[in-house]
Amino acid sequence: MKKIINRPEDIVEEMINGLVATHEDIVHRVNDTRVVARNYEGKGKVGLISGGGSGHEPSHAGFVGKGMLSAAVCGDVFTSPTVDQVYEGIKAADKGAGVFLVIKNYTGDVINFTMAKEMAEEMDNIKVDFVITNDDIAVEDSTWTEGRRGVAGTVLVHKILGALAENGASLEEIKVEGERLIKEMATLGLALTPAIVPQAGKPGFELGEDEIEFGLGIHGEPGYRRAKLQPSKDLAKEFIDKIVAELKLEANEKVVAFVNGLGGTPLMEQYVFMNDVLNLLGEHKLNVVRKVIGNKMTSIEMQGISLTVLRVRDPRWVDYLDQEVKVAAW
Amino acid sequence: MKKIINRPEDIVEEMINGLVATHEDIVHRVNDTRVVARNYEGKGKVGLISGGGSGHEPSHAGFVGKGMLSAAVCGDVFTSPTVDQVYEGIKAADKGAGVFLVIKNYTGDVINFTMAKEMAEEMDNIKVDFVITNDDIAVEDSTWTEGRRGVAGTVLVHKILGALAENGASLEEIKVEGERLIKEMATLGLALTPAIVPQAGKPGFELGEDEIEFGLGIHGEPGYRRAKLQPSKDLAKEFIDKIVAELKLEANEKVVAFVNGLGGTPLMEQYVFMNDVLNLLGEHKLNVVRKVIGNKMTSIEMQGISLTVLRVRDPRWVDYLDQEVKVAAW
Amino acid sequence: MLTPLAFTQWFEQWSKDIQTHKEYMSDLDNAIGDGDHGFNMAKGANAYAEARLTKSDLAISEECKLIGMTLLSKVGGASGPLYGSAFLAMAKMIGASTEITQEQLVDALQAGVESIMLRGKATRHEKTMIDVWIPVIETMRKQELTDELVDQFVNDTAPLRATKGRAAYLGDRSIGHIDPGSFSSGLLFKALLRVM
Amino acid sequence: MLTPLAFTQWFEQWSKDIQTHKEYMSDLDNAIGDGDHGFNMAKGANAYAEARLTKSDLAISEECKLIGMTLLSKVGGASGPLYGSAFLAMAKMIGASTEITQEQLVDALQAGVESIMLRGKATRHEKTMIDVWIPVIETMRKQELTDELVDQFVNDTAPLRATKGRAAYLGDRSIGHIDPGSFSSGLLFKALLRVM
Ligand SMILES: Nc1ncnc2c1ncn2[C@@H]1O[C@H](COP(=O)(O)OP(=O)(O)O)[C@@H](O)[C@H]1O
Ligand SMILES: Nc1ncnc2c1ncn2[C@@H]1O[C@H](COP(=O)(O)OP(=O)(O)O)[C@@H](O)[C@H]1O
Ligand SMILES: [Mg+2]
Ligand SMILES: [Mg+2]
Ligand SMILES: [Mg+2]
Ligand SMILES: [Mg+2]
Repeated sequence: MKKIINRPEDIVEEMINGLVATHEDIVHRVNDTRVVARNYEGKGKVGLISGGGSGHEPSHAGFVGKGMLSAAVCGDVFTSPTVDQVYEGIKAADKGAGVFLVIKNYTGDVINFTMAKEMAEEMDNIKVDFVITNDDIAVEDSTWTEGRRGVAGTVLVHKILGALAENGASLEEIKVEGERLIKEMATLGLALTPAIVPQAGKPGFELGEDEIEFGLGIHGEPGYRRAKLQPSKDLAKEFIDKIVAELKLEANEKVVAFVNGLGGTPLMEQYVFMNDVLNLLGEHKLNVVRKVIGNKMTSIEMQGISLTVLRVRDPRWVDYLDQEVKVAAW
Repeated sequence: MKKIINRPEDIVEEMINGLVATHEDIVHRVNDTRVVARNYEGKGKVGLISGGGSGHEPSHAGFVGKGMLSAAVCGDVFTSPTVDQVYEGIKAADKGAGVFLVIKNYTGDVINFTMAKEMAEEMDNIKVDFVITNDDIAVEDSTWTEGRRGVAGTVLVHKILGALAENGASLEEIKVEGERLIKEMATLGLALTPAIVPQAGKPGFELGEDEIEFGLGIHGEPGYRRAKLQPSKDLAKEFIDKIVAELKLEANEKVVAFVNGLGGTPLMEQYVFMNDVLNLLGEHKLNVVRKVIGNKMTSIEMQGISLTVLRVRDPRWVDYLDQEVKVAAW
Repeated sequence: MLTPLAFTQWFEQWSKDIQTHKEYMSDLDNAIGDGDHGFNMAKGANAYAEARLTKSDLAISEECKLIGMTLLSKVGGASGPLYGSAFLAMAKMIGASTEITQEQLVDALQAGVESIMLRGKATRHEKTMIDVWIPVIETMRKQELTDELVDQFVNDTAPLRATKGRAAYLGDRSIGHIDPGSFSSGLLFKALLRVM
Repeated sequence: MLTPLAFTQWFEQWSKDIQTHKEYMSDLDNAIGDGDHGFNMAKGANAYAEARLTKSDLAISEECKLIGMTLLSKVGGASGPLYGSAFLAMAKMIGASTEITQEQLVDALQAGVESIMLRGKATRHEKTMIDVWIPVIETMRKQELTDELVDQFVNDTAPLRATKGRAAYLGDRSIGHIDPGSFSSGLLFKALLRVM
């Protein structure tokens, strides 16, 4: 394992300290917690909270700030934060209008966030509601199982709900919009190399010299198929065919295309992939009204990429995407 | 070689197309050239141009836009752009007040950029001036040799001179400020893994499982020392001791600290490293007035990091760093 | 009758066994999850040992509450709050009792597993720790629990197809692997057998 | 006397030889530079071959100008503009002449290397292509140039310590490696010997 770190067990602490020192104009750390909160929060505004395991930087703390999140709760690497840390986050974000949680669909996240919600409601009378993102269509959806994983699409949820909250929307309005949003997005990812969790010290899985894995999750959870490395065009086509079918996208519909780097894949490749994505979406006669690119929801140093497509059901979603923010990483 | 690309020979073309499509609100491609130029450019404003080999994304095109560069000229991967492409860039950026070139100190870049300058002066009567950045103190400086390489510090030059240009400074003023700036900055980098130039298909050098190289350039040029992997603290100390000595920094001086990821190193590690950097600069009693972090001057997928320190000789430099921009990647 | 001391010994024994098997449990989790179960539980076990140092003369329910709160507040992931809520439910059920019978203990464990099922929205045969807790409780009621049976319940999770937890994303490929949470629950119940 | 045809053949031969040795030249560059010299030159050679297709009946200076402009506008890096400016300087020196003597050729080459030295701010013994051009020109003046001598000049760059170009960053570690640009210049002059 080659990493620029000190002791693996200190990585999250030191990362948070580095992060809040770097972006001290935007965020601070809530004392004695794993919570990164924004410096200025409007009175009477709904607090918006996200979080999860660390190792997805800039998610989630990089999206804390005016126009996006009120606070992010940082768990250990790839491990959901604990109930009491989420509870601290809720308390920090509450300005009287309630707190809204954006939870990625993983057992740990769902349990810890919802237990924290109950605590805040019972002990502090804070109104809390949430949405559970589940945009990863690599895994079949079913009400009998865990359902789909929440991955990069979550970042678009942060941006759009963040704008809404900034503009003074109520907890109920945010809930409604959140539920609408998650139905209109789909993501697929692929990996070229595995990530190494610092405490484990070895890769979570192995891939041959010319092998890739389609549908891999952001914690190295296995995907739907291993295959030989292929040209970017073909990778893009595999994803777009599946996403277009899943969302039942039709000609002339407006969409947002979001190419996300998993951490080790350079921007150069992301732009090449985006070029193919846009060509193919064009062939489907889809109207790509906004493009988002970069390492936003990463998986430590994993080489790989994901594609998220959001159908623009509501033209205001584009305005919310465009709305100015002051965060480290949008 | 595992990369998300199509044919290696098309990578730069496709990357540029992906880039201008993604950021169409900010930049466009000048027809039939390798020039990415900003959409809106003030009349009578000095044009600011940078560029070089590709593979350093988001440098340089990601810094084109209001408040920073007027245009970026994209060479092949790790290869300086040709004279005529730089010349096209100069013509695109000229709005009557002259054009200023930020050149990184490499033989190829210097020759191609200065020949293009001569062409523009002779054939189009455009006033052109330039600065040659040489912040990499890994290589000994000497007027008899190539001197030092231009690396990540160049991004700070773009930001500060970009603000100056945006505020209406003259070509002469920008030249003066550029020359002052490059004297006050020093950079050191290190690599954990090599980069693979797509056309070469194999790494430019090899490093053992637990080996790192200090002082490596952004094109995989050899550094000053190979060593065993060390804790982040120790890496930071090695760099800071050298930089403090080189710049002769003294207690209570104001500095900017810029931790740059080389492409394959996740933000998590960059924050850990920044945490160590800030602690050590604190021990030197230096006043770190601004911190910059992220993958800004990369070396394709290389894992590694660089540290740039800029002494704030002029308080306005901080204002220029803070000044708002509309670019893809600042 | 189980005394407070038995509970202390139980949890201390479990903590030690978790440390011993932490790499193995993470390897199990690597195969069908994200490879952290051993580290998660070890972190919890450490935190419990530390928290225990500053306490003395705890009643049974306080002992359960201590380990429950520790797991809840230090472990994270899925296992932390699930184990945490199980021990808190047990504490509630045991209440002020200074000593409890084996029957009362089984009732408390039943309350614990119900809390896990509620929080995890899971039932039996979904390849989770529940698949150890339920048969263990059934067998304990008949006073027939042995180490061998615990191991068998743990191993019986291997042929199951996961429908809850991270392993569910593997679908059929989860078959053939032991569920890591079931293994750590197996350690819990074998530790219990040693103090009973 | 050298005819325009000889120049065409010269550059075509060089282009072919560059293609043949492109991997080797990139390997040389890998050792002490950034590993692209072969690819850079091959790109230029291809572009020249293509540009040549659409032209016919070029005068000598036009031929030099064509290859010079092509290298200048297609190759980039250090070698593109250096070679480019050398050929443009040669074109200028040769002017309207329809045929030139070997002496005139040597004068043109001299103008070429001076342009390289000006652009590259380099002199002899800095481990660059100049270290092949200068001795080649000296030997040609004496009409003593052979393939073997060209190879020797190329190999003589190996013991030098680079003070210009990317290899300069290696300092002493550049010693012992052949300079890639010197190798491509060696190909240039060996191709010239074949058409003279
Ligand atoms: N929904 C659930 N209900 C009950 N137990 C579960 C559930 N999800 C996961 N588990 C248990 O938790 C274990 C995984 O714990 P751990 O690896 O620590 O957390 P995470 O899955 O968040 O990484 C699984 O092996 C399983 O026994
Ligand atoms: N300043 C210079 N003067 C003369 N020749 C030079 C100079 N710098 C480099 N060269 C020549 O250029 C060659 C490298 O060319 P190439 O690899 O194509 O460009 P780059 O160094 O930009 O990658 C060197 O081997 C050397 O012969
Ligand atoms: Mg986990
Ligand atoms: Mg080069
Ligand atoms: Mg796990
Ligand atoms: Mg080279």
